[in-house]
Amino acid sequence: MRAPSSELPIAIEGVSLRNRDVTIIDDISLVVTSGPPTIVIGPNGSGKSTLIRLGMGLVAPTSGRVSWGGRANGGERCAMVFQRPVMLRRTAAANVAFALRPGERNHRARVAALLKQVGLADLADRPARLMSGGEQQRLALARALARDPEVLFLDEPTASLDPASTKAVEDIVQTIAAAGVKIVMATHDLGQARRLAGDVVLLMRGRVVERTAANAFFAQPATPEAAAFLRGDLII
Amino acid sequence: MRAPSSELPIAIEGVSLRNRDVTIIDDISLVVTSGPPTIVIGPNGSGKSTLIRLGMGLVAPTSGRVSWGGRANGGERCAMVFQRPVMLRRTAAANVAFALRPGERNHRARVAALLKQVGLADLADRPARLMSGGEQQRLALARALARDPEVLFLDEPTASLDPASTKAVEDIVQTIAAAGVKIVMATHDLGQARRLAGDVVLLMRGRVVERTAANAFFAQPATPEAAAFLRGDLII
Amino acid sequence: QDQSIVVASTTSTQDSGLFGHILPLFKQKTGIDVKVISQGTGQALDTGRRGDADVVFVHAKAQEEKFVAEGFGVARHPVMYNDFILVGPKSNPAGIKGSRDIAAALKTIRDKQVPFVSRGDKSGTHSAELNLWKLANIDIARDKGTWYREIGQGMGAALNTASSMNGYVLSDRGTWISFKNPGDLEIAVEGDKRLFNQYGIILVNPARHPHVKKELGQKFIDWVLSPEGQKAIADYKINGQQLFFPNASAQGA
Amino acid sequence: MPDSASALSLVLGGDPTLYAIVRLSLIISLSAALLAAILGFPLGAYLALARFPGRAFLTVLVSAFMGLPPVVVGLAVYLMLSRSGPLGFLNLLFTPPAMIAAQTLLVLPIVVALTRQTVEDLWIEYRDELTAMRVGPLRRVVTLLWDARFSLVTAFLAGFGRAAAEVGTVMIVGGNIEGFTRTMTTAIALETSKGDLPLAMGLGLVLIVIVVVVNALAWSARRVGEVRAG
Amino acid sequence: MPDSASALSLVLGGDPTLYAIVRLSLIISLSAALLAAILGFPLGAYLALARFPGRAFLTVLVSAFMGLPPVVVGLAVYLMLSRSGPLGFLNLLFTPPAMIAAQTLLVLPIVVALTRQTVEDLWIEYRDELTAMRVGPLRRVVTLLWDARFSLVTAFLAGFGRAAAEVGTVMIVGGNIEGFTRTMTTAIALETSKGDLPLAMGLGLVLIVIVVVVNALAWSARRVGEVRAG
Ligand SMILES: Nc1ncnc2c1ncn2[C@@H]1O[C@H](COP(=O)(O)OP(=O)(O)OP(=O)(O)O)[C@@H](O)[C@H]1O
Ligand SMILES: Nc1ncnc2c1ncn2[C@@H]1O[C@H](COP(=O)(O)OP(=O)(O)OP(=O)(O)O)[C@@H](O)[C@H]1O
Ligand SMILES: [Mg+2]
Ligand SMILES: [Mg+2]
Repeated sequence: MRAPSSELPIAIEGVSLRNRDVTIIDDISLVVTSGPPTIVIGPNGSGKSTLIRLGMGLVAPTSGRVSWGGRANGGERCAMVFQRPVMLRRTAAANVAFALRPGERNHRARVAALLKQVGLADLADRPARLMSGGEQQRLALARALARDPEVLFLDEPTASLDPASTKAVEDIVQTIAAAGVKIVMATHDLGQARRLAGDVVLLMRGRVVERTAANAFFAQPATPEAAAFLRGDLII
Repeated sequence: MRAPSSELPIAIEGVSLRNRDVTIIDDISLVVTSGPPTIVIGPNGSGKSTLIRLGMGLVAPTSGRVSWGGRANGGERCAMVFQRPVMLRRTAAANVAFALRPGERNHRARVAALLKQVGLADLADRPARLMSGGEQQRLALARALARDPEVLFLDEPTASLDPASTKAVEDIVQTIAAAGVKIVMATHDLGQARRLAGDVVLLMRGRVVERTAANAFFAQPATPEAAAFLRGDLII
Repeated sequence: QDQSIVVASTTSTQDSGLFGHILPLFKQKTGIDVKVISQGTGQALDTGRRGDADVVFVHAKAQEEKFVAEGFGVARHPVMYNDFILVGPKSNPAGIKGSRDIAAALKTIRDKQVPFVSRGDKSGTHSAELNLWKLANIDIARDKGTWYREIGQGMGAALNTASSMNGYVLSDRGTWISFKNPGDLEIAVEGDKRLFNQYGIILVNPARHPHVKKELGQKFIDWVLSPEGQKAIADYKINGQQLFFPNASAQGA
Repeated sequence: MPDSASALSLVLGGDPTLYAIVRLSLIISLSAALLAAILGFPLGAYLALARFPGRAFLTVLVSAFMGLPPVVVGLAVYLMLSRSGPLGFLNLLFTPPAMIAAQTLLVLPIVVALTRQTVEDLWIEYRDELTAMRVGPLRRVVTLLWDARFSLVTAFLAGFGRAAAEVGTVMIVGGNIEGFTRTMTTAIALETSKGDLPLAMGLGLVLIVIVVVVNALAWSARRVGEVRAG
Repeated sequence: MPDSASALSLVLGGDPTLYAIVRLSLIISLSAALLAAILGFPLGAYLALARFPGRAFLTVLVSAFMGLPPVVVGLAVYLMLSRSGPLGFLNLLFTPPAMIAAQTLLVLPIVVALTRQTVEDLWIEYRDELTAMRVGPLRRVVTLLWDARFSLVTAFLAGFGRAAAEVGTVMIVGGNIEGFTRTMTTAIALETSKGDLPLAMGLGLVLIVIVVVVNALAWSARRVGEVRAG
């Protein structure tokens, strides 16, 4: 059963986030609408994870506002894979089952299907906290998919994955994006960004430096910072 | 002051590691000697992290034995960057200072130099646990370097780094390797493996599938599994 | 030099407030601090036996004489007496109000199985109670039922318990007069001379425990037994009622 | 309670009076600790998770109430249950249920405060994930309690220890009535006031052995659970 | 202690006797809790970290000793310090130092057991890093205690609460001597046995207020520390 109200557009309006003297997010305005994946790139510490957490409603901005489909309290149908996912102290299968909507039918079949989708079918009964880094990251993806989200935030979801798994996850992303799920994804893999992006957001020092359609961005970055970043120059 | 006895060679002899019915490492024999970096590659869950933990002496094998320079209790001069580094509840600088040998001279200067080396000079006073994923990973590297190790184990140390930082870390690795530090590094980035490797260990399902000099490995993998892995085919 | 002695005494003397009245007078005269430990009678004698007190001040004549006979005390001196009273509910469930015959009253209580609270702690008061049952020709060990509650606590707790159970309890008059939670209780039986309660004072034997402060302790005993000390005891009153009756000079007390 | 000083023979001899007292002590302190756990685990977890005005104050209060004097708790319950008190009609004074109730009150803040701390430490780790999964308040409490269950054994045992050891509330509310509300601790206090210190110490050792056995059982259960959970 | 029933006026009126008793109570329970923390934090951390034969047994024992009956601890210390006991020559019986020592013994297992649990939970997170850094046993203990310091406030407060509230050990070892070893809890017990329940309750409330104040101070200190640590 779908909730009647959509989470989109997610509107981030004049948002800043400060912790004492550190400005983490510096007056960002950004609207996320339905469509192909939005890819967030930028150097370490530029604020990608923080921006995603703001978009999920996990932190409240120090100033500015965030809204989901026009509502100040939304994000019910958003899901997320964290950069460092935390596994509950249970088996892989139980972690996925935990994320399913309560009362969902075919509980066990769905858990099995989700584990299979991320290539963990054989590890269903393994305590999640004992799993390898890459296994945990994939389990976190299965958990997020279990929530059947309208918007899916992915924070470097393939950072610990082997090449084949990375490819598999990219396929999943493309499939669900085609099925209408809005993807917002941070990554350091520029090849991956190129392969998946509908549009690109480049963050630096907590600010949006550039936001353009993917083709335009990779063909001809508008700012010198973007060009330098794409070249892989040290810019921090 | 250097300890008189060397940690090398690290000899892993007929080592298996099992947890109840799961075989994590399956009868591996491997000798790590001084020389250019040894790169460990393999799919998620193949046992890379576990192998490194065995080499650090963090886990005892279920069968077989591990020795450092011939001693069963060694590894004093080994250091490590974990796949998911844990930050102490202190500032970045204090985390590095913690890892310095007690009684080290020029304490503060060394901390500053190490932070600068990993590009965190500006964040010295930030509580380490609030730092971004990539920042934490670089801080963990600084902490490992602070121990001035003879052998340095790196478990996917650039997984969360932006392209420029990845390049910087690769440079550090090459510099210290040239200075005589033995590097053992797990990575999923095959380009990186190519750039850094002296020799390559390919793990699958807890076994060593191939161990060869880097040139040979990338030019002509000896096994079909290695070839498939290099192509990025799903093989789990 | 440390001008203080330790006196092991019973809860009844402490709870009645007697020490609060006489000790300042003694201190004023001699400069000696008296540290009172109030314990059950058995425990107080045990404290003396171990040499942890200099003076023992209790009310259980037989046990006191045994204490001296075994060489733990120098000599036992009678100090004062008060009397026991039988306290019970105003509603007079046993119909014994105003009686002066404690044995008959106890018999009635036993026959009607009216709640009765016993200290049950081997204290002086408890020993006196057991004696009274014997005088009434009752084998309480055999006859006790749910009506007979042995609570193993001090006098105050026994009164508190009787007050909330609406039962009878044997109390010393001093504690009763100073007791602040009488509830529906009042005196049911008093004035029987079998309800006599004698206090004695003993110096712990320095031959047994050389560290005992025998001079200071003896000074305290001498003062308590002196006309001045005896007057101080007689002067202690609550609501105009005298609690203790000095009788240091009485023979055989 | 026999009045002999032969504590050892009494303790070892399986005296039926002693057995009854041990039984009552165990029933009362285990019941109180269990009740306090049933109430205190969710309350402690709620206090760790919820954000409401006055939460800091409540946290301090609960932590302070770990220092509730048993005698005061006993008196408060006593005044409630006494004939002239508001609950006097229940006729519960000087009965085991009253003792259980009073001890539950005494132990509850301990369980709540320790649970709060344990759950809060885990919550720091779980907060983002559970919030991102939009897990509701009730389910958060359940999830955190379940995942912290092995650490919470210590909170339970702290509560049980307090209940088993304390004498103030059971003495006042129970009255130390022989054969009815006399527990190990009140018996020990009684023997002490009789001056029979060897017997008191002997009973004390019996009590300690009992508490050790309960703790060993709880730890074994925890161990089994941990092994099964992997 | 004035014997009037006007508990309120006594409590509010800043009675000097009351003040002295409050002061002694605070000194004794704070000293005991501090001593127990100084000894118990490292012991608890050691117990969490070290692996040695009998560790499981010791863990159970410490956890069980949270249930040491105060009267038994009091008696044990009493028998040690008694003139006829091995430490009688110290002449400490019925003095505040003896009360502090006895309470420290009582509270120590609580602090050790709770510290053990807290440090063990943190150790699970830190184990690999600290082992990889070849941090020696002593430094591990220091590091874990330091990094768990905010959570350990609860362990300290649990110990303080027990010390402030208990009456058994201070009564037996201190003797409840007026103006010398009378504490809040022994005064409450005395007033209860005198039947002056309102005064006993009033003193109880004073004690609770004091404990709340100490807790509020500890929590504020913790809060300040947390903010400074970021
Ligand atoms: N609570 C906080 N207090 C102070 N500084 C913070 C806090 N949270 C984050 N920061 C800082 O804000 C910056 C942005 O952090 P964020 O995690 O969003 O970066 P990121 O773009 O995701 O980096 P990475 O690529 O390394 O994951 C970092 O420099 C980090 O140290
Ligand atoms: N204690 C354990 N009990 C059971 N299984 C374990 C345990 N530790 C690791 N494993 C399993 O052993 C396998 C190897 O784990 P390891 O972390 O070494 O993999 P890895 O090669 O580092 O993977 P990744 O690339 O994802 O980091 C994984 O499948 C993991 O689930
Ligand atoms: Mg990030
Ligand atoms: Mg790994």
